[in-house]
Amino acid sequence: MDAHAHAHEMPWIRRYIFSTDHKTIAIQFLLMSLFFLVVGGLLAMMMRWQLGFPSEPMPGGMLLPDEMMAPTPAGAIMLPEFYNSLVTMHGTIMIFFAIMPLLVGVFGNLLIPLQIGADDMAFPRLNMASFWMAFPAGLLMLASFAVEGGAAGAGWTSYAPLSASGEYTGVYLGQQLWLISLTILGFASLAGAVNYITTIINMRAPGMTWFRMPLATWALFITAILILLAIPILAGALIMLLFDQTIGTAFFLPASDGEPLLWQHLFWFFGHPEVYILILPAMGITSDVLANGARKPVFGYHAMVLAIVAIAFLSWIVWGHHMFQSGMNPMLGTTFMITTMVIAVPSAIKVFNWLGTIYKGNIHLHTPMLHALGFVSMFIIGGLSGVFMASTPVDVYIHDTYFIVAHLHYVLFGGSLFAIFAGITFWYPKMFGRLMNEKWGRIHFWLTMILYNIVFWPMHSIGIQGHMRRIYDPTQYEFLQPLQPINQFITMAAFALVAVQVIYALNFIISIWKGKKAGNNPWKANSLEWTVPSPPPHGNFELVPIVYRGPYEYSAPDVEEDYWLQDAPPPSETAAPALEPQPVAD
Amino acid sequence: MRDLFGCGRAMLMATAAVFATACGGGGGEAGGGMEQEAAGEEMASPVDMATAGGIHAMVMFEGMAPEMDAIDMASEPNCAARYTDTPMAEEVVVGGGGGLANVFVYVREGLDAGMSFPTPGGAVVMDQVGCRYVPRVVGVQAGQDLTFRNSDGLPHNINASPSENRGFNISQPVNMDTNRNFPLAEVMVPVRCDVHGWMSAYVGVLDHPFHGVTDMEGGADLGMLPPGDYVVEAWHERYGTQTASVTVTTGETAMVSFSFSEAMAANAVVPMGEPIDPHGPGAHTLAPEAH
Amino acid sequence: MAGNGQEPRYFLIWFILFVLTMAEVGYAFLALPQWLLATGLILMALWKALLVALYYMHLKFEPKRLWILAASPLPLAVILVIAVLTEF
Amino acid sequence: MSQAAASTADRHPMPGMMVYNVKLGMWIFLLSEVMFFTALIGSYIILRFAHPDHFAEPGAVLNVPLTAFNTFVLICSSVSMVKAYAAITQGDQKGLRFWLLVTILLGTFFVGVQVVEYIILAREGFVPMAELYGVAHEIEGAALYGATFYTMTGFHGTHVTIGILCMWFVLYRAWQGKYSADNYGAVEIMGLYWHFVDLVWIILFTIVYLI
Amino acid sequence: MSWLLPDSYSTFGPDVDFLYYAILVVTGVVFVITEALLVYFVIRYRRRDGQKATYIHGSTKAEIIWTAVPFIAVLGLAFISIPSWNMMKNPDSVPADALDYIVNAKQFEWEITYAGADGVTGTADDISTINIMHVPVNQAVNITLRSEDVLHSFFLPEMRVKQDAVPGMDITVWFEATRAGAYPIGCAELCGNLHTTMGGTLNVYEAADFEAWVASQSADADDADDADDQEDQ
Repeated sequence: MDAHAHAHEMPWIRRYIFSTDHKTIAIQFLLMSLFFLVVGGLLAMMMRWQLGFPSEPMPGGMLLPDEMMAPTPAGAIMLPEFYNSLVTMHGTIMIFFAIMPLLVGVFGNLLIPLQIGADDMAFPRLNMASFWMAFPAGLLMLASFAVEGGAAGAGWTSYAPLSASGEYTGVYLGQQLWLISLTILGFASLAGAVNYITTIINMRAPGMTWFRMPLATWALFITAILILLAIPILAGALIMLLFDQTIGTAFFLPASDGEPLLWQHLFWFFGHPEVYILILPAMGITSDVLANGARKPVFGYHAMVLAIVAIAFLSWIVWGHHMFQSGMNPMLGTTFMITTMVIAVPSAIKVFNWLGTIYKGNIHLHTPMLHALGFVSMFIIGGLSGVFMASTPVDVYIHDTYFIVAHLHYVLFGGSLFAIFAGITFWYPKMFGRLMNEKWGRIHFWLTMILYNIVFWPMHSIGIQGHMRRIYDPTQYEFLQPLQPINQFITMAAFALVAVQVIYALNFIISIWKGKKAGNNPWKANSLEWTVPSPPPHGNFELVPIVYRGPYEYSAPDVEEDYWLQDAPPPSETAAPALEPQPVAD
Repeated sequence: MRDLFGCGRAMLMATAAVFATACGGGGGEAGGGMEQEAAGEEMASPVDMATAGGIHAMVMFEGMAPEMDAIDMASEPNCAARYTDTPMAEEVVVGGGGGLANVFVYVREGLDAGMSFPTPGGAVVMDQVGCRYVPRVVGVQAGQDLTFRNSDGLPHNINASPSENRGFNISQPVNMDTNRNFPLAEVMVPVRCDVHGWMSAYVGVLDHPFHGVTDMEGGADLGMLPPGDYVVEAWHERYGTQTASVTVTTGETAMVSFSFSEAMAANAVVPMGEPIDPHGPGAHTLAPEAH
Repeated sequence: MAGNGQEPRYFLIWFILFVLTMAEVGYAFLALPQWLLATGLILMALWKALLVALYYMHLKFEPKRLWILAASPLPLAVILVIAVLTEF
Repeated sequence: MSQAAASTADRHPMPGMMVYNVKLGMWIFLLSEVMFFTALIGSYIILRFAHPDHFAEPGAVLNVPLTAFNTFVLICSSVSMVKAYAAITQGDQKGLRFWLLVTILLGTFFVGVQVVEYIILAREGFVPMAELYGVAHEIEGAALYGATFYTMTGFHGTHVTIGILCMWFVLYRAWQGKYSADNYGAVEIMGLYWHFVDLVWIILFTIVYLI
Repeated sequence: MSWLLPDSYSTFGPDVDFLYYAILVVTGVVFVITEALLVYFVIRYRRRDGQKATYIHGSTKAEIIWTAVPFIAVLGLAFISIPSWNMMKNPDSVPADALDYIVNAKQFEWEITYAGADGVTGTADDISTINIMHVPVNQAVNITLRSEDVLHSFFLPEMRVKQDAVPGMDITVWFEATRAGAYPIGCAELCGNLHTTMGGTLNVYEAADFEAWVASQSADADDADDADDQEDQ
């Protein structure tokens, strides 16, 4: 344990900037992704302004250069090129630089070693390299706003040939920077995935069998496998598109017999595992927090694990449902419809098991529990609205309309982001040693919950009435003009929603110094991270813990408190002998 | 000043330090334009007015002017509303006296290689009125500002596809001006609007100011040149190009005339985007008469 | 793991690989229908790949679990290629 | 194992994959490499099915005898790599250094032949955008055939080059005597990477050159 | 904030709307039950000090039920969708008597060519218009959808038709309008800066009006030189 001994003499720069401690790297990922969450949110606000008040001067518009805002006497009006860049960059930054690092980067790094009883990741230096590749990728993505021609403007899916040749959008360098930035982020994610999988397989504490791992770690393990196998496909496709852009190859350029559909197949073959990468860790975090809040074991632990594994397997054979109307072979459409309908089943199982968890519980409505319940209720809506798209004839009508935008925001904002709020608030003491303020946490939750629904629920309605996606100025279409009041209503609600997030930001920042001091186990939870001081020292565990039971032994009859730490030895010899850590794990 | 301020405003964007280098590249175009203007003020035109002579071109059209199709503006109602009678295509415009309009006439060879001409400060305006480019053909000097003005208030996009210069594909959703300039000489950069297929215009970019576009009577003035032999070329979007040689003597306006006819349309070679270098080899030897 | 039986096996495998490569090159230029050529060549290639994986990468002497892990991306590759091939 | 006496010494982590971390990490990394080459080779197969006429008969454009010999060289380098591994498992430092050097030389030779082949092909005009590189004529359809060929074999060549650089590093550590009969992890994962790159080439050689 | 579909005026309409409402009912019921249970459980089992939650690990019977029921429900929805998908998208389900059109999408406009009475494109009687499509009512229309540059998506909301136009591919789209009137055409796939201006109008005429339109078009076509029309497609 030499790493543990000499941690204190390490120079400041090695301890905080180029640290190889998984907890410090988690905090680095947290700060980076929260910054990008704010940037993504601001981009969304500019989009909402343009959709709510098309071709009217945007307040603060003159701050932006002329390539983005047309200087007219009345004020600065947004140009369509800039709107397309906003659409693309809002999607890309939120998915790749906010939600993914928050779920996989932060909770992966923070929870995996602590929850399986390891002193650190299997390859600490590789873990540090993972952050120090992701951060420059983010800077590169932001810098693409400032290059000539503006940022990439072909959607976060960057369909060819619009993205394959600059003549169609006037964006040359911006698109190439987008491609290079995502490729570098791909290397960062791969480095992380290799680390997570090796750590979970090989470094579990004695007694921590596969079915005694918390569901958060299970979800992160399966997510790491999805990342490991999906991201290289994206890297390959991005590199081919970059070659089309620069050295004149014709993978996706129909002019010289390339195949635009090949890009869509490659992108979505990565794309669908990607959207499950964005939701599985959120499901894992929610299971942990719900069990803790309800003081009751997770209902059907084995079923939950099997559901996560089923989602992982099925996520590889459903990608066609993004391409029903793309000119793909209709016979394939039928196959993908059936597989897509089947993949709805594991999600349903998880929802029912969450309900089972809080059934007959002793529900403590602390802030993480509120956010977790928010996740479950919003994920129900998001999951159910997905069934509409699975049925191909209905998808003919609602594909590429705001119904799809509503669905994806219900699962990403209502789903992942609520779980991220729950996760940050729940493990905040473990990261910073202090608790976030409960009162302000609740105020923020209820305001966000209400405003969030006011913003995204009407999107189902304008989507059903035919409002297409990524439209710069809906009033150009006569049949969309009656929907303009709803667009304005959504814009104003969206501004309020973002304003409310300031409460969480302040609560987050102030609590670092002013928050109530947290002991080892403020939430009275069972998993191993709550058996070490907050924040845990370098090397986490003084003594390698021995695990005797599962993570969800809440309200167990043989112990009087309503929680039972995983490494607490059984009450007496006479009790059932502790599970010997069998040499061959089952 | 505005471009510098524009670049400063961009600094306020929430991008990181990398932005500074990228901004250098981004502002290049604006920065480039600025230096040239500064240079322009000091250097007066190198042509010695005392000994200069003018060139006036006359372009006539023989035979019946071809019948132009009507433009179907049904898909853009608020443009169609501006016309009382149905708008006609403007590919071939023949004046009352048989003069051919919209012909771009310029000095192709014969200028002294050493002379370099300052970029005029003023901007040439190409307006979009009633879903049409006014003027349809225009000449600018390399580096000179070309202002695209959207006076229709409805979305137009300007898709310039030169081969020598870098093309651009900008849109103008509302009444606004956008400035662009072409750093390299190129005769006839085609410009079109993708939203309205019938809109097209041509921009001639030269290193010198001796160019003009014929009016309804077919006349165009090429400005004052030092005396000497020159080759003048006339370019029309449907009938291709013709060259003629002319001698400029001090104090007089030399006349040069061209004539186009419908027969030429069949095998006309219309250079669009080909590079033309007025300081061609053997500046003072006359190029063979090419009709 | 490093039993003394290793020595001859490496050179034996090397020889088989050499023979297979020569066979492949020869087979490729026979006048057979395209699909027969392709399947034959792919089978030989997979055989060589298996040999390298089992003996040189010592997969043969690793726990069976590593076999499953090593083979896990192959079905995904097959699914992607076959699904997209039905387009043409 | 009574609970009380369980001191740190005998608290071993769960058996897991029963393969030490570095090797498991390398195997997992190789899985992602398999998926990367799936994307490239998959696109090649799909594009070839979509436009068979763009792709030439075996041997028509690409030089098969040269690359067959090249394949043989890479297989030899695989053998020398595994000999190096066998040597160090018996603690034979000299044998390790010798076979590592042989592998490096064979690998460099392979990349050299590959580069020479590229130069010949480029000069023949088999380049995606001939006018970009000022080459006289372009073999019809090189935008597609050339694109897939250069992307796949180019990335394979890059992987071989990275492998050679890492092997120099491993050789340097071997000179310092870092490795022994019970500490040869680095050599083993170097071997795994090298055999994987050889395995990819075996498939590439068949699919690109012989079909 | 209504969830009701706008009216549909094509033969696809009833099938798509029926499926939509079927799924709306199924998901609506599941939505109401699950959210109600969630709220009820949170209130009913709220925190009571000194009392522990019931210690249940799960019940396989419940798991089997809520695996089988959703599985059957979603598979049912899948199988009732197959026939109409086949009718809409399968090229050989296009009726034989359909009129032939070519819709050529390009950046920021639709060039629509009606193949004329002889049903063969490229002949003298073709009529091509920009952004406006003229179609007879109660008559199947067989569109060959093309694109010149990037992906576009031919979207007729009232006809329940949406199909991406892929450059390099000719995709068959067909529909049969059941009510005369003017309906919007939209572009549903991001196709560049002015994707927002790619709207158009679909005019569905009664049979007589359609003949009158064709006649009027061929009258204009005579004086303008036909060469233009040919070279337009």
